[in-house]
Amino acid sequence: FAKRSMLTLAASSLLLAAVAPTLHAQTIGVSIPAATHGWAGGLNFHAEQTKARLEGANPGLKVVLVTANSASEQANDLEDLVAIHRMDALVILPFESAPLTGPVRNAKRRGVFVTVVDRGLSESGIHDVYVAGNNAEMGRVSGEYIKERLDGSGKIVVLRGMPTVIDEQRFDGFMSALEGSNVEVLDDQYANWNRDDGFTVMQDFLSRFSEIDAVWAQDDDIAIGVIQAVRQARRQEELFIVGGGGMKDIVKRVMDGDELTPVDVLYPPSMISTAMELTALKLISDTPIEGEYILGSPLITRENAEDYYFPDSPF
Amino acid sequence: MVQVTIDDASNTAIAGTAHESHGNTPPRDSLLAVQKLKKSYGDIEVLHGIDFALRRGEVHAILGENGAGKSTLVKCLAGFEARNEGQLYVNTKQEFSGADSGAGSSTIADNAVSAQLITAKDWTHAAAEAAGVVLIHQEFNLAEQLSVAENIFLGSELRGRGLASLFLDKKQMIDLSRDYLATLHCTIDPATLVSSLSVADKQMVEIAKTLAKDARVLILDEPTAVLTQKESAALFELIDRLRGRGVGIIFISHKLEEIERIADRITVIRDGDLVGCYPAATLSKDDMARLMVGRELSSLYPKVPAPHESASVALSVHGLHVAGASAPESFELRRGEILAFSGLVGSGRTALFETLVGLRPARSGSESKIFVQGNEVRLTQFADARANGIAYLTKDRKGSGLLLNKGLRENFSLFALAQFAGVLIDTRAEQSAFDKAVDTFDIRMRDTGVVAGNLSGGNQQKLLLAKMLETEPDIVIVDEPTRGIDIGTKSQIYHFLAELAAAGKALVILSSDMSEVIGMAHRVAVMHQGNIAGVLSGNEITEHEIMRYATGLKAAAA
Amino acid sequence: MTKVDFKTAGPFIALIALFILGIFVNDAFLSAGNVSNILARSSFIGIVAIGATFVITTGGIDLSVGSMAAFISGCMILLMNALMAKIDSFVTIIFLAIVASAAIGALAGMINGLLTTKAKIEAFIVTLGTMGIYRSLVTYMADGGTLSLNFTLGDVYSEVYYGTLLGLPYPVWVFLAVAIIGYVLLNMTVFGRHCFAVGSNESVAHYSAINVDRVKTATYILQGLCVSIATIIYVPRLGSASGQTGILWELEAIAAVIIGGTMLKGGYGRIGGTVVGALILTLIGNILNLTDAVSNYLNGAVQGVIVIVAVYLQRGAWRAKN
Amino acid sequence: MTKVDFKTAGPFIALIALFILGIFVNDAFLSAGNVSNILARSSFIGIVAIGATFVITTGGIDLSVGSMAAFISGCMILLMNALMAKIDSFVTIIFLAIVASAAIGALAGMINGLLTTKAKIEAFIVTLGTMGIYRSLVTYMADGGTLSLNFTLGDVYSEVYYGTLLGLPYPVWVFLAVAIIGYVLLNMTVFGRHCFAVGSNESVAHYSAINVDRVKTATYILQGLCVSIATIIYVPRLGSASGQTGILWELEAIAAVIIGGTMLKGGYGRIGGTVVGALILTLIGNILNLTDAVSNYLNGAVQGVIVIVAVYLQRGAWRAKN
Ligand SMILES: Nc1ncnc2c1ncn2[C@@H]1O[C@H](COP(=O)(O)OP(=O)(O)OP(=O)(O)O)[C@@H](O)[C@H]1O
Ligand SMILES: Nc1ncnc2c1ncn2[C@@H]1O[C@H](COP(=O)(O)OP(=O)(O)OP(=O)(O)O)[C@@H](O)[C@H]1O
Ligand SMILES: [Mg+2]
Ligand SMILES: [Mg+2]
Repeated sequence: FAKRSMLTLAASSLLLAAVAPTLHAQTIGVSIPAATHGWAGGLNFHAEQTKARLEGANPGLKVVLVTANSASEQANDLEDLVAIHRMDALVILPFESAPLTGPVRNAKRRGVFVTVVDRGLSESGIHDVYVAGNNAEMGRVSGEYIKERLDGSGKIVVLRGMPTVIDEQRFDGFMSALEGSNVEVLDDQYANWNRDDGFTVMQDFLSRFSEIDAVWAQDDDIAIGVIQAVRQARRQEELFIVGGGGMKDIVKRVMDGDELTPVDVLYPPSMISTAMELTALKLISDTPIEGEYILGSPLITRENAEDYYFPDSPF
Repeated sequence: MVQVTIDDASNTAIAGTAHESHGNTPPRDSLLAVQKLKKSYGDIEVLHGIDFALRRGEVHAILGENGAGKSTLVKCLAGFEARNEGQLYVNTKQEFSGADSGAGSSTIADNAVSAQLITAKDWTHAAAEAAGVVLIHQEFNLAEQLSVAENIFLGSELRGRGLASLFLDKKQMIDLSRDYLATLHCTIDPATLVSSLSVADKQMVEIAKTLAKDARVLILDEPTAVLTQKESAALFELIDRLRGRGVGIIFISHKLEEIERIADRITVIRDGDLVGCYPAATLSKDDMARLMVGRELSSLYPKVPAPHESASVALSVHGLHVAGASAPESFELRRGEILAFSGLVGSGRTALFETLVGLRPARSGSESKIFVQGNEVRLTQFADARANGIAYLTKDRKGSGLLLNKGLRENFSLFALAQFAGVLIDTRAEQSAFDKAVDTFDIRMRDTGVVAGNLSGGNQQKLLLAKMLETEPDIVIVDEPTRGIDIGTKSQIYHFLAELAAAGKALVILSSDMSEVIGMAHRVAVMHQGNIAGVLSGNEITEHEIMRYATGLKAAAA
Repeated sequence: MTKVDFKTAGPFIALIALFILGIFVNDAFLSAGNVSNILARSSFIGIVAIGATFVITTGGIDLSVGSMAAFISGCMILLMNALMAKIDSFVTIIFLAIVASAAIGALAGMINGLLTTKAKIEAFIVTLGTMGIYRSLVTYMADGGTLSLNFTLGDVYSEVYYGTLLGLPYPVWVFLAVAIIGYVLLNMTVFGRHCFAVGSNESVAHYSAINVDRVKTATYILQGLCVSIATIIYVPRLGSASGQTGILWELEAIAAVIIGGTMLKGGYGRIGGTVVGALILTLIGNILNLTDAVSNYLNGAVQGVIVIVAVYLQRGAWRAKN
Repeated sequence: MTKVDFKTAGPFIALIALFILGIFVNDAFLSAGNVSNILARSSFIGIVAIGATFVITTGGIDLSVGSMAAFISGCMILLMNALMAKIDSFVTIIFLAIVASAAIGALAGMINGLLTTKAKIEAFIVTLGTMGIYRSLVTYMADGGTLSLNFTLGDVYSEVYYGTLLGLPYPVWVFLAVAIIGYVLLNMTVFGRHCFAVGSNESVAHYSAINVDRVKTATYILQGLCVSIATIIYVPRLGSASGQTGILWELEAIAAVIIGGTMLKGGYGRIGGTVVGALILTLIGNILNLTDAVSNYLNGAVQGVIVIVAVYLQRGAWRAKN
């Protein structure tokens, strides 16, 4: 984690100090999923902020931000970034890995510098920079916390996202952490990274299981719904909830020492800023920054919560 | 050879079924015949055992009151409805191939029925059509969004030859359609969409459709109800020609003079029972009416005394400019007066009054003054007309008059609904008003639970009348009010309208039925090409005078 | 007589079959908590679907209800948060928000209605368009994130969702009230008759002195009001709104209406059936959550099959009548 | 004469207006690359929408096309990956996959058709159900993740999307071919005529000895085939399938059809219009990418407004005719 923060710092300071006039305008295309749920909303927010900051500091730099509602729409966006905006570099957080591998490769073949964020492409060697969130790690950290907190035995329920690779990776990571313990997963259901579905699914879990020791909600939006359902059933005393992402509302609860949500697991949407800054750095200063930057998923506890609390962010 | 198919129950029934009365046994030259035909809808039996036979080359009229079961009978004959009981024989193929078969091995052959007996299940409309039996429905059976030519060939489209057989031969279909229409002296363009045709033209398309089918048996269910005399004449010309070629024609009409003119034999049914089958020559119009109604009729047109000179003006129209008409129109109507509007089809009667009552926008920019009972009113919506005591009865009962898939009571009260409603609809008041109207207008149905579309055509018309008159309007405008209504009921309706006039209401009758116009009206306005060509009154009201104005031979003295 | 009963009973039979399935699948199904959850949950879709019954009966369609709900939620939350600074009484604030919600709902419905009737654009396109518009607006209002209701206010308001009367949650009572009003309006008033007439044949309606455009517009306004009512009980549940709020409600609402026996082509509508339809849809989801007999991946498939079978059973019964 | 032109020209006018807007917004809009991108992209929705034109003309609706596309993609990928072990020739493998795709598409369409016509369940419910079913199945097949086409094979197959003929990408040619065949079928054959008749008035069609059920089922099969064709050119583009593939295609396809002038209530269908409708929808997305004048959050709103305005212009022109 140290490597990551330092790099961000270095990048930012460099850019803010960038005075060297660029000879020709450079364009960075940023392609991300549309703000269709909390985390993606945070992603969009950080992307917008970083775009403003980068463009403000570097008059020769143009950042084109496009958002997509599906993989094929994102493939369209890539085509447009190449054909219309003639981008020099691409920062992409793929909607899904596999379907965007081909389209990103096509962009790459046209000489575009490629930074991939969060979801790695299914083919190696395409990206120049990979700023990786680590979904498996996120699941593992969550699982380990629950296992420890329950002293290795107990009954839990799991609320998952949508049936996608990200969800699979998180879930597998989580389950591997529980392996060998006596923690029993009573059932898992999809809650579509959505508050309402989190609420509904949790209501049904609560009707169905008279004994639940912990809930893994995987995502803070889902966690919000779960909290309400648990409160409604007045079963706050018997269980705790682990969400994921680092939504400000949840981090605040952790900070305030809420027993229901003792911790959160970070999966920062601000990773897009890191990626954009690295890419800008590459374009402007030609610093050699190829490689992979793996972000960790630290546990947010009451002690360190303040470091992760950003009240102005929409997420 | 004779092919015999016998349905379950019929074996014994057939032996010795020779129905001697009125010579109705299926004889050797029968194209199509039924014996003891029964038909029920749900639990309600509508036909109680009808015998009927159609000979080759005859025009066989079916006569009966509204709801007697005429349409039901012909639908069974043409395979559109499956009969519940009875035998049906067809013989079209042999007839036309000229082969008159002799004895077969079955008892049926011994009965000298050289026809094929077909089970109810097998007699689908497709089978019937394949056997050359073609029915023109009383209600239109056209796809509105398709063109005339497309409708004429619907289901039997022509295709090209060779490779082109994959594709429609549109040109030929259009050409042939034009020919068929020409046979009927009808000049509509085959490429027109049916939805934009007048009802009369739609009927002509229906008739043209049969020409494309090369019918051996042609069944016409009230084809002339929506036609003018001229168009009817063209139809009769066609019928004569087909009869000459050996085609058997079943003809249903409530216009007795037409039956007198065209029929060879007449079968009369009353309430689903056979009254008898008679050679047309032996019956006068009065006989016909008596046979179908079952009693003596009073005079058809009641005498309505003309309103007194001093009767106040109920409706006064100044400068009403109909969209599409060349000049604005003005006229007056007094209380107690019956004013008829006559003219050829498309002469603009409907357009004039629909514009007046707010159903259609007037020509943009035109200003009109309308006075109802002396007060100036603005009728921008039909609801304004209703509020001012005006009712208008549409001539298109199926398209604009009734909700065919809704119940009778709901249909009846739709126009006058506010009368039955405070906050909520008082269904009891609604029901009793409906019961009363059923009585007044003699609406006949076997089952009050049916939807309006299942009423017989004439009874639909009566229901529509009841619906529009429920508001007790002071000014009643009726467009083709007796279309498809039997002679007995017609007389009832005329008496009813006469009573309204006698009670001081003002009446406008838009009608293509000349005798109705002459019989009922105090004054007749004749329209020609969108405007009133002349107004006749008293002794001037003759068919000759009306036609001279209608055809433009005579114009209003300017 | 029995035949008529069959027709009306169609959706009920499907509902009862599902109910039995639920009992069979898990004992907890019949627990008071679960039953009350199901009822409270179905109230959102149910209330929206009652509005949709009017629109569909009149021959229209409204695809914008889900995003309209999101938009109204967003507006309510922004308004309430803003009023917190100015007004002390929470009840007053909530009351004002409810009034605003109804006004926005009616207005949004009116826009749909006028675009359909006056601009003569097909309802499908109009409401597909406004669906995108409202969803975008709420995303914009929330800066891509989530709008959250002020915490203290939320605690007070949450009573509207979580409170109970005679053992039943308030949303259920609201649902019941809307259903009864909807039933009366559709079946016992002049307006309801006019809806049937317009949906059945516009030209006949026109020739019966019915103002067709006005009736149609009114159904969209009603739909907007229903969405607003649903929103008023939705907001206190989680106290937040985002671009995700109310997603796919339009399909669920239309499905509830059709499952209930209303015809998509218009002219035939049944409020009672719609209520049952909404319950059926909620039940399916609930039952799937109560069992792990079905792979999670196949939830959607099971849902699809049940909906088709439920409607088949019902229409089958219905056909037996004719 | 001019009036008739107006009617037909409606969608074209909207298209041209958008085109001019595009040029105005960004010079690069007219570049060969961009134009060919737009054409290739619109081919998916366009091909699906041509099938939908038949279904809608006949008075039906198919909501399952998007998830059917996902399902067919999934099947194709699984099949091709499996065949890799057995067959050497890539071309043979691809050919077999295409045949399988067409078969599955036709079968899926037939199921929709038979459930609609034989089981007499409303098309909206049937296809809402199968929509859930196919989407679930593909999720299940992918174990919740993504099915990816074998890499080497994908490279060969990708030629089908990225290759060009006479400067135009193959998908454009396929689109053109499907459009022409669709046009001929709908306007010049007995089958097309019967589609119009059934959509216009089922009972009239029935009494004209048209087998209504067969015509309807055939349109769903055609729709299935169109989805299959779209899939055949979609798979090489993205080389994968998941539960998210083809999401919302149904709405886009129906929107393209209606924008093109076909009536949702049936009886009136126009293939040419549908093609233009698909182009309009793609253009809107493209133009939004040309500029950052509009906040990304508001993309949906702009899309909604443009669709409504486009149809208004078109229907307005159409109304001027009467
Ligand atoms: N589909 C149906 N369901 C129930 N009853 C029906 C149906 N069709 C017709 N009827 C009833 O059958 C009876 C006979 O109707 P039919 O249409 O044969 O009369 P009609 O002699 O043709 O009368 P009109 O002269 O008025 O056309 C009527 O009472 C009618 O209400
Ligand atoms: N919807 C329409 N669009 C264009 N022209 C119309 C329309 N309806 C009627 N017309 C024209 O207006 C004129 C008057 O038609 P209208 O139906 O009023 O005639 P009519 O005398 O009432 O005919 P009928 O004898 O059939 O009742 C006709 O020339 C007709 O072609
Ligand atoms: Mg009749
Ligand atoms: Mg007239």
